[in-house]
Amino acid sequence: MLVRWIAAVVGFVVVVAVGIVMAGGIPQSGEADPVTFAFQAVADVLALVLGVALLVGIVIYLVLERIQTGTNASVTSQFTTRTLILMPIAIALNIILGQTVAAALKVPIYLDSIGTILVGVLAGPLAGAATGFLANVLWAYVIPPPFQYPPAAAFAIVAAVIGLLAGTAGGLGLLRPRVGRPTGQLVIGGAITALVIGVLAYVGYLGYTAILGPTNLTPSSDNAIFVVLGWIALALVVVTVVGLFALLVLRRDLTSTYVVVTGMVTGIVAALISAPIAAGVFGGVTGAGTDFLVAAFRQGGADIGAATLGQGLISDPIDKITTFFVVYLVISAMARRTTARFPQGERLLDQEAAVTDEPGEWRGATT
Amino acid sequence: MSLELAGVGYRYAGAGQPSLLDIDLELPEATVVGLAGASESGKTTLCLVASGLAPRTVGGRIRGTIRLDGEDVDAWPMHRLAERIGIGFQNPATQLSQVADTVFEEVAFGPMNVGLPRDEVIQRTWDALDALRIADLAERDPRRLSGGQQQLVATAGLLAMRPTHLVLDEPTAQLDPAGTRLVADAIARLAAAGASILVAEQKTDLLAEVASRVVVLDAGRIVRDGPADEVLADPALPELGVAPPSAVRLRRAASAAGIDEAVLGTLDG
Amino acid sequence: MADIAVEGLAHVYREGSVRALDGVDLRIVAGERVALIGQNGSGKTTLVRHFNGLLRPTEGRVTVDGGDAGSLTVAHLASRVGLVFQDPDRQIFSGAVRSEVEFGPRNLGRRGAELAAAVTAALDATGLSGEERTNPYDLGQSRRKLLALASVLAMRTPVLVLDEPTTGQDARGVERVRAVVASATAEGRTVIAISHDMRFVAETFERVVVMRAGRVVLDGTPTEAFAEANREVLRSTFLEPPLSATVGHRLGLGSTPTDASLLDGLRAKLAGG
Amino acid sequence: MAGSDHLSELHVTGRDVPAFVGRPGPSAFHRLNPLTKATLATVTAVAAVVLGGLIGPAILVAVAVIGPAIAAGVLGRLVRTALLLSLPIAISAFLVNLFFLPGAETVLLRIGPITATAEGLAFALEILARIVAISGAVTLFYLTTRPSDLVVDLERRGVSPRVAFVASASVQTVPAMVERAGQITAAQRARGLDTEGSVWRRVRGILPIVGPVILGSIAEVEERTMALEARGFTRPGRRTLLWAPSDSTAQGLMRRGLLLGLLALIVLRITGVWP
Repeated sequence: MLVRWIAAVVGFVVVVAVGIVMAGGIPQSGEADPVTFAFQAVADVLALVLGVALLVGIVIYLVLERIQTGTNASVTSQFTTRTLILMPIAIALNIILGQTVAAALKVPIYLDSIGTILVGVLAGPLAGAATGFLANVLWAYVIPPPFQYPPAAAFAIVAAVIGLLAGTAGGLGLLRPRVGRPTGQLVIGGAITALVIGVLAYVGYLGYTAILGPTNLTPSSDNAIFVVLGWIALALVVVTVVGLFALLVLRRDLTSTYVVVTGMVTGIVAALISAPIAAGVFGGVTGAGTDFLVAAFRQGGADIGAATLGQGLISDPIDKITTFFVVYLVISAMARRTTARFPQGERLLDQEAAVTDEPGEWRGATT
Repeated sequence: MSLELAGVGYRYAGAGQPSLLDIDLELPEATVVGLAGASESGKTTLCLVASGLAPRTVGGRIRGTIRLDGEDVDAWPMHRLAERIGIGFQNPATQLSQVADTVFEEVAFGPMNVGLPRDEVIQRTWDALDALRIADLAERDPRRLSGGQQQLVATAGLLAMRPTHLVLDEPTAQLDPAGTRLVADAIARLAAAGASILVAEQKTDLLAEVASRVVVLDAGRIVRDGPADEVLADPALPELGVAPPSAVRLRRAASAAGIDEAVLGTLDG
Repeated sequence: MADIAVEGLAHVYREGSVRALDGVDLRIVAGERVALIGQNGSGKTTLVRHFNGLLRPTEGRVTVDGGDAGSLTVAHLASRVGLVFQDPDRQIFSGAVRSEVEFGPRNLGRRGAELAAAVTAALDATGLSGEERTNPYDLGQSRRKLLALASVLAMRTPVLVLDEPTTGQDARGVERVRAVVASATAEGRTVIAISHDMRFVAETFERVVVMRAGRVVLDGTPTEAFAEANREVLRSTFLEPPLSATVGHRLGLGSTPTDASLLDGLRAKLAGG
Repeated sequence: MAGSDHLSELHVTGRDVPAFVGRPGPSAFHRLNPLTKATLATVTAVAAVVLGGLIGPAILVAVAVIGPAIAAGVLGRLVRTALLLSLPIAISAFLVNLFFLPGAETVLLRIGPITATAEGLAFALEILARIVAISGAVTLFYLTTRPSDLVVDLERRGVSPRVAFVASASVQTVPAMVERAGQITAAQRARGLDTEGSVWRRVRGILPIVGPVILGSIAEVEERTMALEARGFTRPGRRTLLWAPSDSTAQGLMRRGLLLGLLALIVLRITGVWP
């Protein structure tokens, strides 16, 4: 047990060290690298490296466990048959929604992690990570057109980390319904929700002003496409925000605050990890609606790294809050018995009085 | 060669009430036992318990004993039971493995899972396809078959495990008359060849045709158990949410109308 | 008020594939109760999807109330023709039974008391009145199917089309569906049902249309359709008349598709003989 | 188990796996081991990114994509598919870089407030070269490899049967889910949902269509789980495989060579030695 932990930590540290050394050598596509954004680029790469290192650490732990004990007890509890049946559904959802929303609608969010987050929340962090990773690999290699999308494989690592975070959130019971709470708690929850959304709005505002200058706050004015996309994005955000507050007020459900916070954290992490990939591999474009945000930033004079990070920090938290909100709705619409049978299902249901067991004769599955 | 349930009760996880109580049921070799009852009377639950899926796969709590050839199976894992008891469901599409490109591979899926030698897998797959007379479908894509054909493929997938017992939960519910015919003929043939089959059905005409014994469930308890013709002629069936077979209904209507039912003659087929 | 006329209708799903419908002529008068029977793949579902514009004719013409269904929008036709699909899980999305049933009538612009009355009536008719706030996925499959029926019933369309309404229903469920059909007819609505359940067909409908390979091969009252003369036609599409029809023929009573008609025939014969 | 044999009436001995199971591909390139083709595609894609510029990716495309595609007889389909896949990204690349590259001064064209620059054009072309190389490499793999070949091969090499199951099932689920979405759209339109017309109407239509796609699929999970476990899915250990794609020592060496080459390229690039 201890050996596994030590090896995992060593693996993590080694990957981080190698990553930081390599970071100095990552090509910036021959472009001038303004000093202003240099520290951001380092921070970007650091997040990516930490993400990779985390996954490497997990893999080392699991491999050692397998060698030592012959099984992966810590994994198998998450990968029940039910999880394995849900995973293809989740992967197909990621691919279909991701392709439709990002490529066809050209909306500057992704919606390609609903399945990942759903599996993570229901089945656990490793199941979530595996779903995200597999989804992106399959998306690039074996899913036939029109759903094939080669760039997806490069972002497999991001998807895995998203699944990991979602699984942790589910395991901590963050998405358990908290209906009918007293007004005092709801006011606090509402305040936190409003604060998070306010901060996001402020970050977005800062991002635009820092890059475009305060007088240029409306980059849309000189390009009609920005106006339309801006409005659609805004509509989605408004729908989510209204939905969350509706939950809070109508169902007195405090969980909407948890959804917002979890979504924002996941979004920021995803943005930090994915920005250097998008910048380094594809020069900041992925053929999706988010490209227009990148263009807007670049028009304001940002370099690739800064533009993709700026785009990510705007798109990702919004995208992940929306996604967690959708997943929360899906789980509350699922049959209770279906939810309860997933590995983390019990942590997603409001606790009811446990059924009193008649003594002795009733027994569960013995195997 | 028999599957025996003695004093079996079962309760789903989180449910306040048991869904099955005091079930005593024996499934001997070369017989078809029909299972009738209203929706939510416990037919599906009994199928799950008899096949071992409850509580192993669906959770919940059980009591009483289940014996296979005299051996208590309580400690058997699902994959071990799966080699002895096959269970089929009403929706043909959800029984497909989703990983097979051809009917042959679909039917071979179970034997492959339990790690049988390759030659054995192939032999059993051909045998199962032949037993249901669908060897000519072997190359087809299982997703592109009709519902009736898919149901036969699913059943062949069960047979390829060479189970001693088959449990079929409303196998014809979603099929058209042609598909129902295919499945009914297959059930009759398998029983004639020695299989022990428990079949839950709303269609009592079909039970009258294939079953030698019929069990009726109501609110989780067995309320009738006996030879098919006796149970299916029971005047209380409609109150139990079971439509009597056409022939029984017709005779009863005739005698109620004061007409000697003998006038109707034989009503088989 | 809601006549449906089908003239020379043909439908091909993809260029070069088989003709799912191959020259169908049919006229359904307002208030009729019509059963469509035939094997899977005979074109029944394809036909009814033309009634509300989900499919457009490849050849021929479909008119609803004299309006060309080929050119009216589905949204417009939805207010005339309500279609209940076979699989309820392909339409349920609401968190509660009542809001699921409200979806259709809301789309048609119903609000307030009118909406509430329609929804309540539909829930009563399908036996779901105690379950208004239940999550639909917590209902069993057979009751989800009744929910799908209720959700279209509440739209109060002059025409009601049911695709396999009795599948998976027990004896009581079939009785409910039969009662729904009867009360819809009593309100003057047209009911068209696709079914494989010959007894349900013979006892519930006044007209039976048999399809095979994209064509109508039989059209008449149950007495006509299940007559001995048509046994071979039915068999060619893997259908069998109800037992009462077979017995009636054997006893020389002519066509007796239902138990009641068989007994009537017997009584008449015994009285006469 | 005497009774069990009654279940099958016929015992024809000596029958093998039918020829249609795991039927080999039409060309020698098709018949390469799937892992070899996957390695080639991945190495080509990564190398194009690491190399950068225009010439590197161009050579890669010629050698590792166009050449094999001609050998496999899929050049026409490859060009069509790869273009289709890279088109949206290419358009974005041009829009973003051609017009919005900061610091670029050589103006080529001025449309209203937007200016196209020569530096932007060069950079856009560079990105385009990478995207074409990546799409081409992946498309070549996709066109010459059945998903089941790759999955079976990976399982033979020791990948867990469960991972193999998820991969195969995902490939089948995507088209099945699209079909389901079509049926659901029909059902909701029959209930008066208007999916045509204004943007707002389309947005309103998302929930009644996407909702049942997700919830209906999840409602089937229970039945699928039971059906799978009833067929021995939970047995630990390896499954029996009916067939596996062929492999050879030469191909194993080739895969190792490709990976070593890529590694060397990355080291050279990072240390700044070459190019």
